[in-house]
Amino acid sequence: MSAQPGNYRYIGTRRRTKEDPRFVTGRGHYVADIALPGMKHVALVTSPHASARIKAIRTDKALALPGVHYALTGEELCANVDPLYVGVDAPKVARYPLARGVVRYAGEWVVAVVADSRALAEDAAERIEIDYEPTDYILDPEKAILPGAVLVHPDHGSNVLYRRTFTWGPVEADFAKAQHKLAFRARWGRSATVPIETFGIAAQWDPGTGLLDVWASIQMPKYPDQLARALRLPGNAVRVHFDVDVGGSYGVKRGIKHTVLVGYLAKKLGMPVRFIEDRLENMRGGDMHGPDRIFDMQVAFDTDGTIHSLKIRALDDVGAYAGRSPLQLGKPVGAIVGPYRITSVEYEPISVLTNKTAQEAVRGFGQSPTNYALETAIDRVARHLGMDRVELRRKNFITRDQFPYLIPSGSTYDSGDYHTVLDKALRAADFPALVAERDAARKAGRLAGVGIATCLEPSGGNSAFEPLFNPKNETTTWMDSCLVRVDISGAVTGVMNTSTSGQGHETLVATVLGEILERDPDTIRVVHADSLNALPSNSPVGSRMAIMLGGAAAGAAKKVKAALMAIAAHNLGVAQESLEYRDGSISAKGDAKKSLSWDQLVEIAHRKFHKLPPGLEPGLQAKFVWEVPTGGGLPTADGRIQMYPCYSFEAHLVLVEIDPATAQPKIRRYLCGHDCGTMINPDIVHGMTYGGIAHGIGAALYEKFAFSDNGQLASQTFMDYLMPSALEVPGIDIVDHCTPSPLTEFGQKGSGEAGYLGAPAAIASAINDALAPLGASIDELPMTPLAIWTQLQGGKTQ
Amino acid sequence: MALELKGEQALKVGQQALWKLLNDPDVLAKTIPGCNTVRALGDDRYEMGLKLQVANVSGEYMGSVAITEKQEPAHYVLAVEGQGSIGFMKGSAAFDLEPKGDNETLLRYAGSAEVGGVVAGVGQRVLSGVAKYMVGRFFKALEKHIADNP
Amino acid sequence: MKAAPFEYTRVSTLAEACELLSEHGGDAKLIAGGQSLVPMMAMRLARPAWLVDINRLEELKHVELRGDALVVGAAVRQCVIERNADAVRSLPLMNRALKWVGHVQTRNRGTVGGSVVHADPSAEIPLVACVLDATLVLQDTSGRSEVAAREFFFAPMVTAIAPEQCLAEIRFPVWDAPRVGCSFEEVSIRHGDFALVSACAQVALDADGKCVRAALGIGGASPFPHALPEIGAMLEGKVLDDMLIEDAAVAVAGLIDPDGDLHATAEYRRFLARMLAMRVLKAAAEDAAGKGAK
Amino acid sequence: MSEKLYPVSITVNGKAHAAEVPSRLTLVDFLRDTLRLTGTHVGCEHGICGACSVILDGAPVRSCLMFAVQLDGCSVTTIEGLARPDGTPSVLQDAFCEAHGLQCGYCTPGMIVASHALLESNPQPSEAEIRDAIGGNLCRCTGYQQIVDAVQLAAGNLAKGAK
Repeated sequence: MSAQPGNYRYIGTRRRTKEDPRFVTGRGHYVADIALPGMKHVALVTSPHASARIKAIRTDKALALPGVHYALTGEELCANVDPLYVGVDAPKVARYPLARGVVRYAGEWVVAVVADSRALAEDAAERIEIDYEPTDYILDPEKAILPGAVLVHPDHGSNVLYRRTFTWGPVEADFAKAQHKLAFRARWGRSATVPIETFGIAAQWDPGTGLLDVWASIQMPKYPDQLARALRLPGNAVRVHFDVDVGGSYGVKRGIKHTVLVGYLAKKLGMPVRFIEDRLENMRGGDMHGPDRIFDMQVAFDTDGTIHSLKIRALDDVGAYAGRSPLQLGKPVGAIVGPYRITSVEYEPISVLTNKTAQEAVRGFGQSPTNYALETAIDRVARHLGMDRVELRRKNFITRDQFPYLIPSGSTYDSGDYHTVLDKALRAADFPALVAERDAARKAGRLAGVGIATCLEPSGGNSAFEPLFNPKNETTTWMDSCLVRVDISGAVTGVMNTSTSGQGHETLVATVLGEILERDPDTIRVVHADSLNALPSNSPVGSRMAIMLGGAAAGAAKKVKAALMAIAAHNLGVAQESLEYRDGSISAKGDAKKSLSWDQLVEIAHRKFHKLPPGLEPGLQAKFVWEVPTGGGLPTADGRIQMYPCYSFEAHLVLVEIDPATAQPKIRRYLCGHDCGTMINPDIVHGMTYGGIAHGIGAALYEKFAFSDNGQLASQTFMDYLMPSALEVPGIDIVDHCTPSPLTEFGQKGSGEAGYLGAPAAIASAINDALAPLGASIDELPMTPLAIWTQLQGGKTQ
Repeated sequence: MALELKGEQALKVGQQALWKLLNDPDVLAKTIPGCNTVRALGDDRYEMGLKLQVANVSGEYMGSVAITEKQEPAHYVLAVEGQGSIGFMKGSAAFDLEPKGDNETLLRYAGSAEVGGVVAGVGQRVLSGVAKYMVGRFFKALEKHIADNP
Repeated sequence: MKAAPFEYTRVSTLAEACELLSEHGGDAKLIAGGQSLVPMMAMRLARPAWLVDINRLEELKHVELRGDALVVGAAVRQCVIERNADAVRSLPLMNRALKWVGHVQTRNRGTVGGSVVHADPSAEIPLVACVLDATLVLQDTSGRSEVAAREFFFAPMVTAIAPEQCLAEIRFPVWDAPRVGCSFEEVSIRHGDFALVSACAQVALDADGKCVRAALGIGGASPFPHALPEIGAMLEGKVLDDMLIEDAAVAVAGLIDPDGDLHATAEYRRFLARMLAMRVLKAAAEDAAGKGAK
Repeated sequence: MSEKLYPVSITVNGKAHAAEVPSRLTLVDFLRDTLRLTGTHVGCEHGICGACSVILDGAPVRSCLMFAVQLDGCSVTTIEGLARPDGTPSVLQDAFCEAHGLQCGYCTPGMIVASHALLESNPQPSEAEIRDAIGGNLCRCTGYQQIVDAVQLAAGNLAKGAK
């Protein structure tokens, strides 16, 4: 099978993107570039305490400064807006943009100041006086679930936001009959994607029309709806502009609390108001921290390497409030056995509140931590049995002929060829040479390790974790849509209905429309509708846009094409079956003289009603709304559900060396075999995969939101929150493979989370392989030089 | 950020005299780095104004000091709390005064402090070095006071 | 993250700068490259009422060999000293240190003097100044005074400079010997970050390969850049064989006073200091020995 | 307490701009808010991420780490000034498009400024030299690979005489 099957003209070919030219010349249009006439600026006063009662707030000194317009407290805001939407059923864990009466983490927003400039707003913020009475706090998630623990939200009665034990298949029987069992703990440290652009929002209220216009750096499903509800406005009183370029998101640009705050201020003050988080606000109170998990893993397997069953307990420290975050324990249900034939699983997700910054969605929505735990389990089984890690994986992989493959938790994997992708990767990396290089380094007295990870990227974003984790939520519709318009000049415009944060959606839509309509994608324009003009969308989450927006664009283009065929058939007097569509022109098969050009067809559609077939609408446009393939069902009573439609696969191979004198790791070689079905634009897919790997390198080795013993976020700046630069990320090789998905138009699967879903596991595997000759291992990310050194000293981490 | 401070300092002054010095608001005002006011509130509690100018970091703090567990002239515990625009500080330290020959006293201290706010979030790397330095400056000032007021 | 308001004066002479400092005392602050000061101002940790800009003072931009020293004006940019032929030839240790200083963009703006007076205990330039026993020349309205680099640094960002003083120049002693070698190494989590620990050494060998002079220092593992003349004394007059170097490295670990932070414990820093001391001494000795072979 | 304003004249992309600014206005805020040249981006405001890189008197610097008032009489080139006079991409900018050396575009102006300065001083850089030159610019999208590819492509095109 080739890297790219299918006979496509534009799809899968290397083509420049539509977006790049504006960005390379500095003509991107980000939220911070928006300057509305008379716009005011917000700065925040945040809590210095992890937990405290607010006894008094005095704003008079701040308001006395010239150019300062308002100081908003939680008392006022909370009385006038509704709580933000919470993903699980926990009504007593109310979350508002500003604290009311109580602060629950250091960095929580307490007062918002509005002034003529951001600098003045900061001057004023310094003059706000707040009396706090510090109260007890809880930081350790394991202690937080014990009886008698300090409660982050006393009204909720517990620090547990969500907890359930799922049993899928004969877990106890499998464990009883297995020849071996092992148990271990693996910990995923709190990190996030930390885009270089912080979250920003500008809002303007027009009392004449009763319309709130919003420009935001947003990647968030149902954002306009959530915003309108919290502000107690009808949905059609909010207009979100999706044509704002978003400077990176990868899940975290949710910003509901920011928007409710700024929307309220804009409406209340009757002035355009803008809030662009500064980096400190972003790091401590932007509520964009990612999963922070302790996995307690048990594996049951036989001497020949057959893995039968898993018990997974995942304790996730979500911080002080619930947003979408508890649901990040839900997505992994859809790929809970990874690429392996494991017949039964017990899964106990526990979502725990602590006095820390709240968690939000991060690239992969909880899948990458789970993959890290799964792959660590595979490596441990191999080590336990003295078996080759590659062989063990090959032995347990689902085979090509077993698809579609139903896993114990109720999801069916669409397609895959894991053996071939791994083999291609091993060949491309010259795996024996890689191992020889490792061994030579070891012989020379250095520490070196080879890492392997073979992981899945569930894609297509159907958000079925919502009904799974919240029985009151019966949402089963996760559509996306596209409108295609051929104007009177014959030019094609695609309308998409959400914002973009670097994924190249304009290129995606243009390529798909061009492919089906056989028009040059470079001539096709793609625009982002605002929320009042938009068709329904669920935004680019869950690696869904190639599948969902791509599918919607294809569907709309096909409708346009069908209209053209109908016009041609009517005017040429030839049955549609006897017509041939080529490059937008339509002619009778075998009779080139009977032909209508694109321009002629368009002209008929727009101007010549008398030539239109009866019943066809004049003009030439079509919309298509597509539901997630396989979407639509509610979970079974035991929590089985089809989570995502398509499953991409990645096989990572890494060579890492550790300097024994300094404990510094260095990645010597990185290769990733990748199968996301048909690639619409290979450069975009490769770019996201490289970026995902770099992000994974950060999570594995460098990045951590570390809290001190008194609940202070100690890594608030880029001096302490360490994202890898070009000097830490090595050159990366990607080997493509294509197993098309049977569920999508072109066989495409998702790739927006590619690389990140396997890189942390692969690097952890390599580090632990390097430490193995010493009998040491690390089961916590990030694997910092300090953690490695501690192992080299024969100690335990922590 | 939690800071741990521990150490000992020999001072050329008798135990009883040192006890007096350490409980004298005027002496504390002169010896605590950056301290510009100390006002007794009674019950061994004081209100203190601090203007810190350590290196490039400057900030004004208002705080309170309380002395507890007094065992004159050998032991007491000092609790300090302060709040300013760049954060807060809260800590306590136990002091033990041990006579050491004639007219010399060994002062042992062991304490910890919590720091919060901007300083804690951005300055974790240097806080403990700066704190040690401040303790050193306090002792230098105390030694000077002792030398100047025999 | 916007600085608190301040008054600004760009001075045209050093004397003018000193007058302003004298007038405003601790409320005024000099700005040269600003690479350390401006972030602190943005976070409002530093809030000078008056900013005195010395960026354009040509009298602080000299780099010249004077006697047995390379004299570097305080406002010489790091990228300038990095490429200056005299500096590269006579002060190779500085050149090696600069490879570890920040990134291209910060070295283009940051100054040698700015790094010294900012006094980060992990910073490379202050460490070089201490190891080479440089002399800092300070100026105020009453004239110039000198202070040894080794007595200048007290604690993180705390130095002997008075609020009314300006660092005018730094005199780095040049070792006038045929076989001088040096090395600078550091461990930071990412390149360009603050060093967890850094180490540098300079040694001079005689014709027989015996060490006639040695200097070593450790950064990031004490509250100030830590020159360790004790180690020099231990090495001088001896052949720098592996055993001696290992002994010296063990001695280094006993002399420093590291603190722990988010990224490294005191114990790890002590270990790194020992390892890096060993590395730089070996590398410096090899560097020096190589010069004899020519 | 209205803020004191300081007159400055700064040449940006070859054009002199006179303005009155508060002393605390950083260069990046001056470019973005006063001149409305929004191609230069704010990422961290503490000198780490490199998104605000501009060329000052020929050398790349971080524009968040200097105040506009300091630059009276200086000459600054921003991303907008690197394009051809008609606004179309330069050889380097074109190479970023060809190699898709970007995704969200936010770090991109800083990356291009750093790479431009590199190629000015070192027209045929090695991969290591490219990585060193952009080592002070953080990117969260690309993993740097296609950025390195783009700079190498540009160097090759420039060597072949592309203008």
